[in-house]
Amino acid sequence: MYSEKVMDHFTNPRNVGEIEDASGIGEVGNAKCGDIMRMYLKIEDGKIEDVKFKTFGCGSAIASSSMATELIKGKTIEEAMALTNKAVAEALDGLPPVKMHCSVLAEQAIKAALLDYSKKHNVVIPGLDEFNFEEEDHHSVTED
Amino acid sequence: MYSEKVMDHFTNPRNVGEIEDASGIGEVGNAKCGDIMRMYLKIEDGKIEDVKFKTFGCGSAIASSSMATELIKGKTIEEAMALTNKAVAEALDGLPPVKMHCSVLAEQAIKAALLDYSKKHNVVIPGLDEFNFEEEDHHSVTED
Amino acid sequence: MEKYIYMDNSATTPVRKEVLDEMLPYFTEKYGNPSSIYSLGSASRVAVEKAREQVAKVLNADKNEIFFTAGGSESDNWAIKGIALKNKNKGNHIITTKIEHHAVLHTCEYLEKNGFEVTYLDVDQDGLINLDDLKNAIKDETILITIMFANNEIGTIQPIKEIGQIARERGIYFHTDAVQAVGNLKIDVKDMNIDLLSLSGHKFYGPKGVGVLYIKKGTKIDSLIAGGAQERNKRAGTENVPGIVGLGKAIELAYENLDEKNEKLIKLRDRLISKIEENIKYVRLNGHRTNRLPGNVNFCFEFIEGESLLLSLDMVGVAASSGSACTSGSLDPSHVLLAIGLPHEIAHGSLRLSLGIYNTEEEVDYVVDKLVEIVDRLRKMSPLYDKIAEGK
Amino acid sequence: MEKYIYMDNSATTPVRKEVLDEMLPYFTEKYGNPSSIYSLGSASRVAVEKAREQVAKVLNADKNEIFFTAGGSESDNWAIKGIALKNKNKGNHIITTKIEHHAVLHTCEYLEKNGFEVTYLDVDQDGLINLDDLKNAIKDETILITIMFANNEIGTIQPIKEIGQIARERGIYFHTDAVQAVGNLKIDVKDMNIDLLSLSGHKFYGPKGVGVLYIKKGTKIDSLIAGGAQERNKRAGTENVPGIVGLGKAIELAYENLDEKNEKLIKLRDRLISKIEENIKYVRLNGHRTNRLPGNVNFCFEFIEGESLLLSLDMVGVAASSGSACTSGSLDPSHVLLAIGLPHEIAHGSLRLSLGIYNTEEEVDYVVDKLVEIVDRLRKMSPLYDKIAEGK
Ligand SMILES: Cc1ncc(COP(=O)(O)O)c(C=O)c1O
Ligand SMILES: Cc1ncc(COP(=O)(O)O)c(C=O)c1O
Repeated sequence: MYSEKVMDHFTNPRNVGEIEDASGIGEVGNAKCGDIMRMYLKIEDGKIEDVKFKTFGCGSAIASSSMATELIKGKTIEEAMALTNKAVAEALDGLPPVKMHCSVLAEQAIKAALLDYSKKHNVVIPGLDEFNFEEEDHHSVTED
Repeated sequence: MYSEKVMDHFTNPRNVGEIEDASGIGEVGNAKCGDIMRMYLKIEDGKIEDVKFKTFGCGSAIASSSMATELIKGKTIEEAMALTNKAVAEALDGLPPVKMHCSVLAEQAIKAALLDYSKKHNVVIPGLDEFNFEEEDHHSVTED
Repeated sequence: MEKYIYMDNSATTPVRKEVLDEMLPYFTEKYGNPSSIYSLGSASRVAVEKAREQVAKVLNADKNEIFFTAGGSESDNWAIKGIALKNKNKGNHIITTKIEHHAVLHTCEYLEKNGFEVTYLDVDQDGLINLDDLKNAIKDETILITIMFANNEIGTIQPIKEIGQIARERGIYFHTDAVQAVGNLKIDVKDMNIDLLSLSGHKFYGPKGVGVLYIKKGTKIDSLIAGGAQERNKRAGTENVPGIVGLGKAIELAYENLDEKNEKLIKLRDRLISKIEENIKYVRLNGHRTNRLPGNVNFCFEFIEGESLLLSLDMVGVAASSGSACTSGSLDPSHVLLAIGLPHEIAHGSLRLSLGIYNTEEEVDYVVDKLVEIVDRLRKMSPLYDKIAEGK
Repeated sequence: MEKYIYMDNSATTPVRKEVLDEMLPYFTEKYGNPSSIYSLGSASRVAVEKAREQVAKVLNADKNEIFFTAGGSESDNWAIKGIALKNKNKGNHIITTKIEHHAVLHTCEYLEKNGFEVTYLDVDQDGLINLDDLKNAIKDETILITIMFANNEIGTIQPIKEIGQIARERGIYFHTDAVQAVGNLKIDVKDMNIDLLSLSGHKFYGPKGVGVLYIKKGTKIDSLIAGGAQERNKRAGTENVPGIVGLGKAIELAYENLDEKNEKLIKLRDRLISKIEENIKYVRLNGHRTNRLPGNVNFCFEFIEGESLLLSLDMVGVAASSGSACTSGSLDPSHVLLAIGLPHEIAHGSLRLSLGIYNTEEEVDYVVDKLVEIVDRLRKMSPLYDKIAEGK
């Protein structure tokens, strides 16, 4: 069902935890739907110096969180903004169709954390305003 | 499906053939329904001295013919008249429900031959008049 | 009886050893439920998907168009009821033939009782439908044409590609019961314009109780068995993993060297046909002489009845059938033989010998020898024959 | 991973060796079609009838009331659609519960789209229906009550005999999905007033893809699969002979020393329950504490999600499930857990460990040890838990 990469990031998730004095924190999803991701960013000079996450969710939610943090760690804000859910899924060697929303959550969690940072620090991040945090209702996903 | 008795009478049918100068001949069934029985009787002094049959039909039709001839050979007309289809079936250790009509045919073939005899020789055989040669439509037999 | 000669391969076939070997681990070791996410479940999932690909490849279909069922009858019922009920807003008319298997006929009759109208096409003396009849039968309300690929009794093969084309042009779904064809004939659902196709594992040396319904992508169809999300939400029930694995392997094997095998089979078949015709009088070959299943031989022997023929053959170690196996408990003569125009009394005396990969020339010759004796014996017992024998 | 611990026996079970041994000859040697009249066919017929008797004996039914199907889902669909469609002139109302298997629920939903009305009874926090609710739900139009014997997720056993009595008194057909009960609980269809009962071979160490529908003599029901005259004209399709033979043997074995086996199983189950409750905080046992299937354990672990629990267990060699196996691809939490009143977020964190005849005390202890570690690890990762851990 899951790729080896997914299983690896699920079993040994990178960057689990919290950042005490985070520059920005974002939380998306809700427990009712079975997944919540919280992302902590430490940003210095427009660069993501550190990133941590906490996730309640299925295997692919945890793996997506882990992979997403790896993909933006040490990158610039612009680079982090450019991270798409597809890129997360691809880096994990793919996710089952019903689980694609997990990668969407990961993308959103990063953007939510960046939004928090931009508000707290009065920084304008291009592209953030357009971003739509309303995820399409993944409960209506059917296979055919 | 069939008892050993049925298979025995099918494989080695008794009294197959014709009687040249038969006292009475009876034929029942029709080819459309898949079975025809023709019964030849040689009657002397009110006794069935000889009996032969020819049958077009399934295994149980042939076995029923064979068994019926055995059961009346050497018997009196009254005894032959008393032979029921149930007795034929029982003597064969039973027939499958869908095949019971074969034993009915055998009973009828004997009675038809006796009727022929009674007409040709002007003998009154009690009970023959009441006998109904219209077989119930066995094509509507269903299992349940 | 020294040996047993099985010539009823259209009724069912033994499971090939290679097939059983593939199945075995899935009973006791790899028994996981394919819906389970742990490794034991995934192993079953992988096996089911491999079988799906094996079937798809043979039919030239996409693997997502292959749905596993419990056999040919379920596939037929599902196809016909599923299309009819889902598309009843578009129309209530179905076209089929008089010579379909009962799984199709009885399903159509059931729908007739429930507001649908069904046209049963005639066939000619060889068992072939007439394409003009088909065209003429189509109405605005026609939503489904269901015509079998090859007949189980007389072996006649229908012009499937042409039927499919007619259906496709008129936007009507086309289902074909290919239970007898799969394993024996080349099938290309795309080229032949087939929307739905039924097949059954036990007809080509796979296991009993497992089949397939091919459903072309985009086809609107109700489920017959609702429940869990198995088979892409279209056919519920824990997958019969060993059965599915066996069907996959069996269909793959069946299409290896198909031409070669068929060449051999057709030679055997034609040998059997000509030897019977040469050695026994008053016989009639049923079905088309050449356009028939490679292993199918079906004769009527006048003046005798089929069951007594079968019993007699069984006594000398030969397994054959009369009418179709499914109805051998029945007293009515085969609807197929009546449809090709045989009178009742002759239709009662039919014999089907269906050859398979294990049959040999020696067996064919033995069967003919025995048939000569048996037919002679039964005819001597028959009140219909003496008139003929006497030259009347 | 040294060993693999299978604790998902409610999803499916391995085929027992004794069962497979009985099945094997019917694949390759005794492969005859049971409808065929020759000896090879009769051998299959005899085997099928023997299995029918084995099933009848366990249920206290007559052998003519046992009909073989392709599994629990087909049996459920057949029972419900077959009764509804055949008796629609008498009424269009069906009563069921909110915690049925999807094979029942989706079939009921399908009928709702086609003119039937369905009442879905609530259950209490233990998963039990209320008999007064049932009585109150009955109307003049009620033709069928379908209530499961024991729940596949939480194991709760319904008061079947009382339900049957209510149905019988009102002249309403009573069907029970006993897929999880058969093999584990004593069942007497006569004493329990059951008119129709579904069971599935692979839940009690028999093969997948074969099941039974018990239909009380005289019950008016349409066929789901029409065609050949198999199963007394009620369920068409060449019989899955090896599967049927396997089911017969498996059910016979399951009811040998049932009390003894259950005593052992219940001891294991209760050990597992108490050890989890002793060693892990914030857990909730789902289902009735005592009136439950002997092998069923179902817990919610707060603050974590079920699938990640399953994956983690798989990594340490333990097979378990969350929700029902059939829906493990789904994103919605179990309808059963919602029906017993759990909020969505807790329902997402459920784990079912279903014990079977091969599980041991050592395995139970190992699983608890591993669970402690895994739950701890996942909770540390959970954004819901830190608030709790901080005492908020
Ligand atoms: C209660 C219940 N009903 C029905 C089914 C369906 O049975 P099957 O998967 O054999 O079709 C199952 C198991 O999957 C079940 O647990
Ligand atoms: C043409 C045809 N259709 C359907 C079937 C039914 O297949 P099954 O017996 O596998 O259900 C058969 C064989 O019995 C058949 O020959």
